[in-house]
Amino acid sequence: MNANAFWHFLTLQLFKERSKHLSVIVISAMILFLLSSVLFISSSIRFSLEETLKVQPDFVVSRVQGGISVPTPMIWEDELIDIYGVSNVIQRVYGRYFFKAKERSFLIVGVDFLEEQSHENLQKLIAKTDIKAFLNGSKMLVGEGVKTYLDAHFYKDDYNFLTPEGTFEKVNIFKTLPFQSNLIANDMMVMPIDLARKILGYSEEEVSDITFNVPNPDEWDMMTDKVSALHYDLQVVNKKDVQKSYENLYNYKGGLFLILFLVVLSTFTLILYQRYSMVYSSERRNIGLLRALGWSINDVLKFKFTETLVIVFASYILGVFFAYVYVFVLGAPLLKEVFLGGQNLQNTLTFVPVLDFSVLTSIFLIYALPFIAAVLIPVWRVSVTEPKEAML
Amino acid sequence: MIKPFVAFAVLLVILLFSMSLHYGLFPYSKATKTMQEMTALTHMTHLSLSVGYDESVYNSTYPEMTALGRMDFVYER
Amino acid sequence: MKKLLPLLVIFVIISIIAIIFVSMAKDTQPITVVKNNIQMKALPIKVNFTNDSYCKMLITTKRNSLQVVAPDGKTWFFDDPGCMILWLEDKSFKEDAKIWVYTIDTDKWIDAKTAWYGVKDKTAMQYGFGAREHKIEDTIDFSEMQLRMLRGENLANPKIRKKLLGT
Amino acid sequence: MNEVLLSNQIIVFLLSESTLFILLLVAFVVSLKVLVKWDFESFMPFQFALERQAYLVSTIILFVFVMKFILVVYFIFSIDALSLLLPGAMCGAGVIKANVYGSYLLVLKLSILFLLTLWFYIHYYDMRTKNHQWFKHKSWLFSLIFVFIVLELGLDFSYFSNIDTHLPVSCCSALFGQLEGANPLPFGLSVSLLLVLFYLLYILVILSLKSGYTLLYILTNILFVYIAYYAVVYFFGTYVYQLPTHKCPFCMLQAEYAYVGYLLWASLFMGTYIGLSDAISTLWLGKTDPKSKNIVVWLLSLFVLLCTAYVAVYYLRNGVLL
Repeated sequence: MNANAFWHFLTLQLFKERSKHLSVIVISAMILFLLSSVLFISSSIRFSLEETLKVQPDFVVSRVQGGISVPTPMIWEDELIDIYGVSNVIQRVYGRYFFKAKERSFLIVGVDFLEEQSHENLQKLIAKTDIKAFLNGSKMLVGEGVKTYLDAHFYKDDYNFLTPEGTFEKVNIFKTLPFQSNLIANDMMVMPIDLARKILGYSEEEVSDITFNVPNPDEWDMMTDKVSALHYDLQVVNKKDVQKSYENLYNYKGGLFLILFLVVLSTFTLILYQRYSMVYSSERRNIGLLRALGWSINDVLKFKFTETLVIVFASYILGVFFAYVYVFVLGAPLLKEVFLGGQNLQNTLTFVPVLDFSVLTSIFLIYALPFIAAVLIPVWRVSVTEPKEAML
Repeated sequence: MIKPFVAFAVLLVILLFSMSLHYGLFPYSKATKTMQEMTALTHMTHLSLSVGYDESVYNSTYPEMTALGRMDFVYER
Repeated sequence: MKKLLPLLVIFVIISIIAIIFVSMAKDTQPITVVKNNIQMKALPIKVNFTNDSYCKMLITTKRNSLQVVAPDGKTWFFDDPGCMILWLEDKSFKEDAKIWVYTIDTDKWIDAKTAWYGVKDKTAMQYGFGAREHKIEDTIDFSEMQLRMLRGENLANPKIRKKLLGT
Repeated sequence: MNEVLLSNQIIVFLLSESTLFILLLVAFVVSLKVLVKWDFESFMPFQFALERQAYLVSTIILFVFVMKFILVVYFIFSIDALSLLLPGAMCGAGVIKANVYGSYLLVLKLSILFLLTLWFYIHYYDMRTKNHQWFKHKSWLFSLIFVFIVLELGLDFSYFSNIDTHLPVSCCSALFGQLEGANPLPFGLSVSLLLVLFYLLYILVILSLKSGYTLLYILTNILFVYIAYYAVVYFFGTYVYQLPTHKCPFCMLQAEYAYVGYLLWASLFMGTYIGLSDAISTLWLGKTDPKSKNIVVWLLSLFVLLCTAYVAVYYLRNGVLL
């Protein structure tokens, strides 16, 4: 048969019967929208984290007692520096500070601004910062979420921290961190390391943990072994473990969703099967006519199959498009809380768009395959209609 | 192909095109660089989960029970 | 061209067969397992030409190497008592196997189950169990060594290493 | 619950495999019935009903045929993504070897693809005869495929549910450098002889294809795939990675190497599938398709050229070989 005539007839038929197909397309697009949104969010967060992990220190060393991290003595830093192959040994001081009255919390991160490297990093992060002004007096940088929250609670320019000793520490808000970093810095307060120690109640000789780099990845296993032999209560974690736990976290979220989604999907498949059986049985007469006109069974099969494919692709594009707009343009209101939580500070972030082979194929497979599988048997049943049906 | 279908197909192509346009024009380097600089400054990749931290690690009512809203089985806690 | 084609095909086939046969003739693979050792004796070991069956490494020294002989005469070789224990754990002939170990104090093959093992020796895979014929201070017997190996209480665990060696 | 089973790709993959299986089960039951009662000479209404049902079987298999190809690529992609979760794994190689089922599963998948291609060929010829001359052939072949697919589904589930994410697996360098001091190549070949054999076999494949020695061609092509696998892993791969010690058939599937592995392996396997299917249908049905032969020559030449190009480009750029 002429390809042009075939398509002409196919599309004519599609539009003539559009009311039959429209509901299927709408429902499919809705299901696809939900599915794609979830997968888009999780792959976007995963992508962003992988990018930032690239610059994260390779190893973190901390003292662990009873499974809980406790303040790590600073002397360990010197022991680490002495190990051959270790570079960039850096102490970290951080912890959560609770805004008790309203049950919200912030993450306080201390940075050693006396270091040359920190200056450069800060300069890069916030252009046109006067570092001298920042270091002069107690000042901090806050994430967007923190800023919004403090503004709403009458702390426009500064915040009074209550230290564990019972003294008040007034810290000025210097600047807000750029919004692109909201995924990781929304609830952060960045301040000089000594100030952070005071507020979090660390003594001069204590840090939260110590990080270091090992430039040669082949030495990582050996280094883990060597460092963990330094002290009995020392725990060493490397970047791969972190990467793995992030991967697990998002697999867990996405996986649970998908498993629940299977219920929806199987219902959808059953409905499709029923619906198409019904729709096609009303079409028997038409098909019988076509057969009487000389169409072979193969022609009819091809015709019906192409019709299904058009519907599958149309709803696929529609569903994915709306999900894309919802997640990457609108920032996935409501749904993002499944992934990021919504009990603490409001996070208004833009997701970095990620459309890779894996996500798009996953969406296609989980939707199109059951769809076509459900429609196959009804399609066949109507295609083998005898020409004599046309006479009935 | 009949005209309404062509129109529909063109619409779909436009949707795809606008999607890829947004995808292509998104300032990736700006977004990732900011996050990388943030990490370089604080030496940590900390996902800003908005969880009630009081209950995230320990269930405050029954300490033996793990919390329901536990999201941070990440190493930092 | 038409006439040349069959000749060409035959020529190529012959060269392929020749290459395969020449290579097969001089095939020299290291020993991994020896069969038909029915008497369950300790076999002479070819150093640098025998692979450990667990860690797949070449056995570079006779000292502290082992042989496991199954009742059907199959013999496997190991470079460290630790490797042997880990390998043997899921085998069906675990109880009936005859195990030979080359001692580091008397330099001969003895039954591994009667040997005494040091806990902080230098061994091929750094598990630290060196086999001795005579009992000296701080040595443990076979079953204790087996237990410690399976529990992971050996020098490969950094915390245990710190406890025993101080580093 | 096993972390692997929560991975999105694995869920999607297992779901797709199961859906296809249900379809195939329907097809298999129908096909058995048709096969037993089939009598083309009969003019009973029952025979016409059977002929109609045969359409269902072939439609389902054609659908499965297309999907299986997509799924194998997806499978390999997911395996690669899993390497993040397993300690020690750098690429798919470690994940495949994470338990005993992995390698069998991969080989089984590749064989199923071959059988499906063969089925497609027979179906193609069968549809062009008036009396469905080869209907029984293709039905028996389908029964065989179905047995394989049952096995595959079982292996799919046992493979993914038995991956222990806490047990360290070997990374590819340990797997393919295996056995210190031992020669990993078949027949005790050295790398230079392996290469000579590789190119000779390629020439023989082309010659036997052109001159129509079908049986010789089948044997040569099977041997060629076998040798080509080793040649890529132990020689050409090192040029893809530009590192003499990196020997792995899986790492080249990753983004760092521009996914060249997919092109490389696809051209080799597709070429072989098409070639062998055509050759077998020549021997079995006496039907041959001259177009397929050209496609085979193109695909295999693409494979050999691509391999050679990596070495050549490296040599031109650096002036030395690895």
